[in-house]
Amino acid sequence: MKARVTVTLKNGVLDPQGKAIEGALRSLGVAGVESVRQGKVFDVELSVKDKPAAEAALKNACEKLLANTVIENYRVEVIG
Amino acid sequence: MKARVTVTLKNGVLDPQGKAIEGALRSLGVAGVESVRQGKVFDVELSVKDKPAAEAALKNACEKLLANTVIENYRVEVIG
Amino acid sequence: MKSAVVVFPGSNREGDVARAIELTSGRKSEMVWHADTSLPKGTDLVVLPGGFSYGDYLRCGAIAARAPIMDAVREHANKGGLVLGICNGFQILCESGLLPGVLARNAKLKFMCREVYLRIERSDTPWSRRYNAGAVIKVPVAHGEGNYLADAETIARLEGEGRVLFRYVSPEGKLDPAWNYNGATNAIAGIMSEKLNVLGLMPHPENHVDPAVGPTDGRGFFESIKAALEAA
Amino acid sequence: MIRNEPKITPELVAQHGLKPDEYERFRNLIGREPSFTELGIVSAMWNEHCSYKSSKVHLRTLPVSAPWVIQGPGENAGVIDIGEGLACVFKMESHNHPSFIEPYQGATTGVGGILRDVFTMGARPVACLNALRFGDPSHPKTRSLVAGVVAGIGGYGNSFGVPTVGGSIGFHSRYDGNILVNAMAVGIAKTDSIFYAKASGVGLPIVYLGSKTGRDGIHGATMASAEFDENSEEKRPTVQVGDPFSEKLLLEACLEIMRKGCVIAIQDMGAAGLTCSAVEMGAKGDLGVTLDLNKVPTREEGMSAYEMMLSESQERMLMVLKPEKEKEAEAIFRKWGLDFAVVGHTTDTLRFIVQHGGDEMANLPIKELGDEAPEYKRPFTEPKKLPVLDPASVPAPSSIGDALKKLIGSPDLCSKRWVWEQYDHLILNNTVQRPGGDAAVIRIENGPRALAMCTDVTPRYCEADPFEGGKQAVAESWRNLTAVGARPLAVTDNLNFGNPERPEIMGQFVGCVRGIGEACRALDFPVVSGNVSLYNETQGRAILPTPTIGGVGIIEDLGKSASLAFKAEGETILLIGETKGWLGQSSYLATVIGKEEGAPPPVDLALEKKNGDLVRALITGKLVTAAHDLSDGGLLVALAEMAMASGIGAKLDAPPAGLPAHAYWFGEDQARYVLTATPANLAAIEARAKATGIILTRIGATKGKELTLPGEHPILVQALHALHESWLPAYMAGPAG
Ligand SMILES: Nc1ncnc2c1ncn2[C@@H]1O[C@H](COP(=O)(O)OP(=O)(O)O)[C@@H](O)[C@H]1O
Ligand SMILES: [Mg+2]
Repeated sequence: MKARVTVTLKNGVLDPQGKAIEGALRSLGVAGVESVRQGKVFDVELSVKDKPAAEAALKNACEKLLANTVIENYRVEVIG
Repeated sequence: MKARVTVTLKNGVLDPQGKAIEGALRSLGVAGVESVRQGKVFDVELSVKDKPAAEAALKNACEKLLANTVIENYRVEVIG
Repeated sequence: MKSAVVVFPGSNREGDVARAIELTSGRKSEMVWHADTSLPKGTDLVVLPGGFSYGDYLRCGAIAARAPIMDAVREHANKGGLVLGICNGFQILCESGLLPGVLARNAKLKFMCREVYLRIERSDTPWSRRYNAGAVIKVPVAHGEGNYLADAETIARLEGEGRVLFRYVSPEGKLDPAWNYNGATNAIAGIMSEKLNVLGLMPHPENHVDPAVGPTDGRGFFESIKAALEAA
Repeated sequence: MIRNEPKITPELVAQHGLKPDEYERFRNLIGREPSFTELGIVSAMWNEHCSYKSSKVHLRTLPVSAPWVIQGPGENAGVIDIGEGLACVFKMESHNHPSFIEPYQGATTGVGGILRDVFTMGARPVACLNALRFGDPSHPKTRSLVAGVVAGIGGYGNSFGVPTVGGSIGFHSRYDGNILVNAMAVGIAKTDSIFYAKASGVGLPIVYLGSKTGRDGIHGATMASAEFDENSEEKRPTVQVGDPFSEKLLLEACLEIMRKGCVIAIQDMGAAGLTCSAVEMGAKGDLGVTLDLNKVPTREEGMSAYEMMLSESQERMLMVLKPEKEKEAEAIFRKWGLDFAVVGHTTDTLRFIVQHGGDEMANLPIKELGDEAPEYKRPFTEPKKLPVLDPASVPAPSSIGDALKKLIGSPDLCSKRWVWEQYDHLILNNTVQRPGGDAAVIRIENGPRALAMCTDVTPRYCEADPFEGGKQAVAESWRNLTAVGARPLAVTDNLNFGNPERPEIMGQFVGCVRGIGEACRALDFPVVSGNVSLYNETQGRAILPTPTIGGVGIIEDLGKSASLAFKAEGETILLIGETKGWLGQSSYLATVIGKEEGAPPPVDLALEKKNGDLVRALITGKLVTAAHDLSDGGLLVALAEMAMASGIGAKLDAPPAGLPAHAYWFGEDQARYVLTATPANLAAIEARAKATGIILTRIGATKGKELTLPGEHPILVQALHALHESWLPAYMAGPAG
């Protein structure tokens, strides 16, 4: 099965990289950008056969490693 | 408007990060993970009012900065 | 003084710190492999050295923080043993929960190797007894992600409990954004655990200990640790 | 039976960069039509990058030996004896084309490749350097190329854990479409455990180690040998991604199995990966090689033999192991988390056989693949000599001070701190002289001995007079090493030129190589390794001829070395060498007047040797307090650099009568150094100079916080410093492009 995990910064956590990208976009003349926050995606291939098992494995992966839950949220999406 | 830009590695491009994460998940005993490829997301707030304008601005941002089109693909999704 | 330096795949300053310890204490350190599950018997000091453990892929220090040896390190810390994390080691300590907060990308987003000035906030710790409180030392940094961040509550607690040991300052010892190169909250360069026995810092005192190579402001740091262990 | 699909057509041959006569040569050699895989193999082996077909005849003229040379050109890196049972292993290599297409990854893989060359020979890398050339700062691409390349060099070296301690960086519109990224690595090994590519023993397993093979950089080597055209930015997927983490593991694993005595032969997979490495191992050992590609660890599905043979995936090695040690070696590699697979064996047939999926995909004579590669004596034209400029004919500046400010704040002469602060230059705790001086100095083990190293070339000189320019690049490198008190030992070179099929370009190449050869012979400074990068041109516009020289020298006692900073006030400033005020092709002419004209300064090699030997003797005799060689910008720029490094100023005497002031202060006459000395040592120094017939002049004294020149407003050192430091950060803060 294929799945996508998205990890984003919690609200209120500073994101210097996002800020810098914002500034860079502005100086490149890309109009209309108010704010940018950067996160990560993980495209995962799983050997498990059903959706609940995949979701459970990925939740486990997020809690154990993929996200730093002090500052990050995660979302798991099994694509099929 | 809010939008999400997802930047992922092109097929076949080596992903050292994904490879290391794969190995770590395996040694943490997270079962069933076959492969991991890492990408980025950018959550963007835009001051433009309509969807086509937002899409155009973000495509421009990707080509100029957010994605390294030599090795990465990008996808723009305007959420509303 | 018996020190153990933990080597993760991708660590690269383990030799520098072991050399600094030997130069200042006369004692060799033992190198401990990340896949081991126990520390050498009688270890007083555990060092998590600088480098790019696991390539710093995912998040700096994240994968190393979950390595098999880390349970033993945690146990050592819980018993009050000294644990020192330098640079990547600091990142690993934060990722493992032994210290609060995170080390984000430098404000200017670039890797930076240069000398910085650090103010030593207190001298009554195992890490700083050979310095006077308020003293300013010059040591190098070499990192891309050393911008210390934590929520307001955590920062207030760290400050309130006197757990900030090092701050980036001007050569005169003044707080000044121009000298806080990585943009760290409150110019924090190093923090300690509640019992002061776990220290994480971004700069590399181990690279300023040898008069044959350069300045020696970092010697006092290692001499402090030695003195603390001898006194214990 | 060889599988023969697709059919070889003239178009396919051309796409592989083979000329029709080269293809004929190959067909005759094997006596039949080649298979597709074989065509791929020969295109990789016979392209310019791997075969040196245009340069070989000229490279043979370079001096490559000296009593201290253990291994000259021809192996992964050069090896010199540095005494006490240790050897220095070093080489420089270009990654120009990939870095233009993808600056970050191009630069990382360049650094990764050169590090691999060094540790393949059994050395632990101790330092990296780099020589970079970019287009005009105003060119829309320049800023992002600089940002990407510098971040990439740092990104790899910092993570790998080797200090990047020196180099050079310059800008010129002639690099607008072809930047140069030359990376140099220096390592230390024991003289009795150096490893080579040459296999020995029949029937021994050939082992593949490191990362898995993907479709990276297929035809990378061919790309490195092809002129750019407008579409070249679309050849994108051929760039490789570097993985410094894996390389660090590969380093530790390789050194460990070498220590344990497991290795018979070792070769890294660089350009044209498995093909070049396997052929070289066999050919050097007079052995055949059979590979079974089914055993090759791959990270992508369905890779063909052709793709596997041409893949340039990084962080891979090929080895012949002692059979009885194979298990031990495998365990070490597994411990480091690396792939380990027996992919073939040596034979006594002298054939290079590639099997895949039960089919034979290639069966070629192994020695001929290298030995019978085409070799060209390409026609060349002698460059026209340019007139010698009369210093008096070169306009004077509004003021000497303003000209100095313009020079030290210019792209070429400004401080490169913005660059080297992104490199970890302190790791390993042996960096005695950091970036910013004449040569970097790296302590050997626990001292007191040290290695000095630098990279140099003045492309403007090479363009104006390739022969003198080639000499000058070597002389400047020798001088930089001398200025820190080192005894220069040997060089590596990286010869970057345009299209050798054009006689004028070939003329530049031939001239520079002759100049380098002559200088290396005269200075006893042999070439032990190097790299040639040709076809650096876009739409018929070539780069400036840029033969980068990487020099290495030895300091026997760090207590007897020198740095360029003024040490104290009240010391006498001495100038060694003769000042005629040579302004042709000078930085003054280019930067202040805006012209690149005239003949470049000639290099008198006998004088270089004499003057340098005296400087070194004065340094090791502890008679001088600071030393700096003179190069771009001449005397006043050198003095300003010494002042800025220390914050101490100087009061300088008037120029000698008969010489225009700007020619005195900014002339680029060669074989010169500035020294400082305490008054107590002056007599001894002057006596030594006199005894050897060397021109030595007292030109002023260190004093205060300003540079004071007769008839000029005093120039605050702090103000100079601010200007010197500001250009690059300000430029890089400009809009991304
Ligand atoms: N790309 C670079 N990487 C590292 N160091 C550099 C780089 N460019 C310049 N430097 C350092 O800046 C200093 C001045 O460079 P350069 O003008 O080329 O010196 P020199 O004239 O003595 O050859 C040297 O110490 C050099 O090592
Ligand atoms: Mg110099």
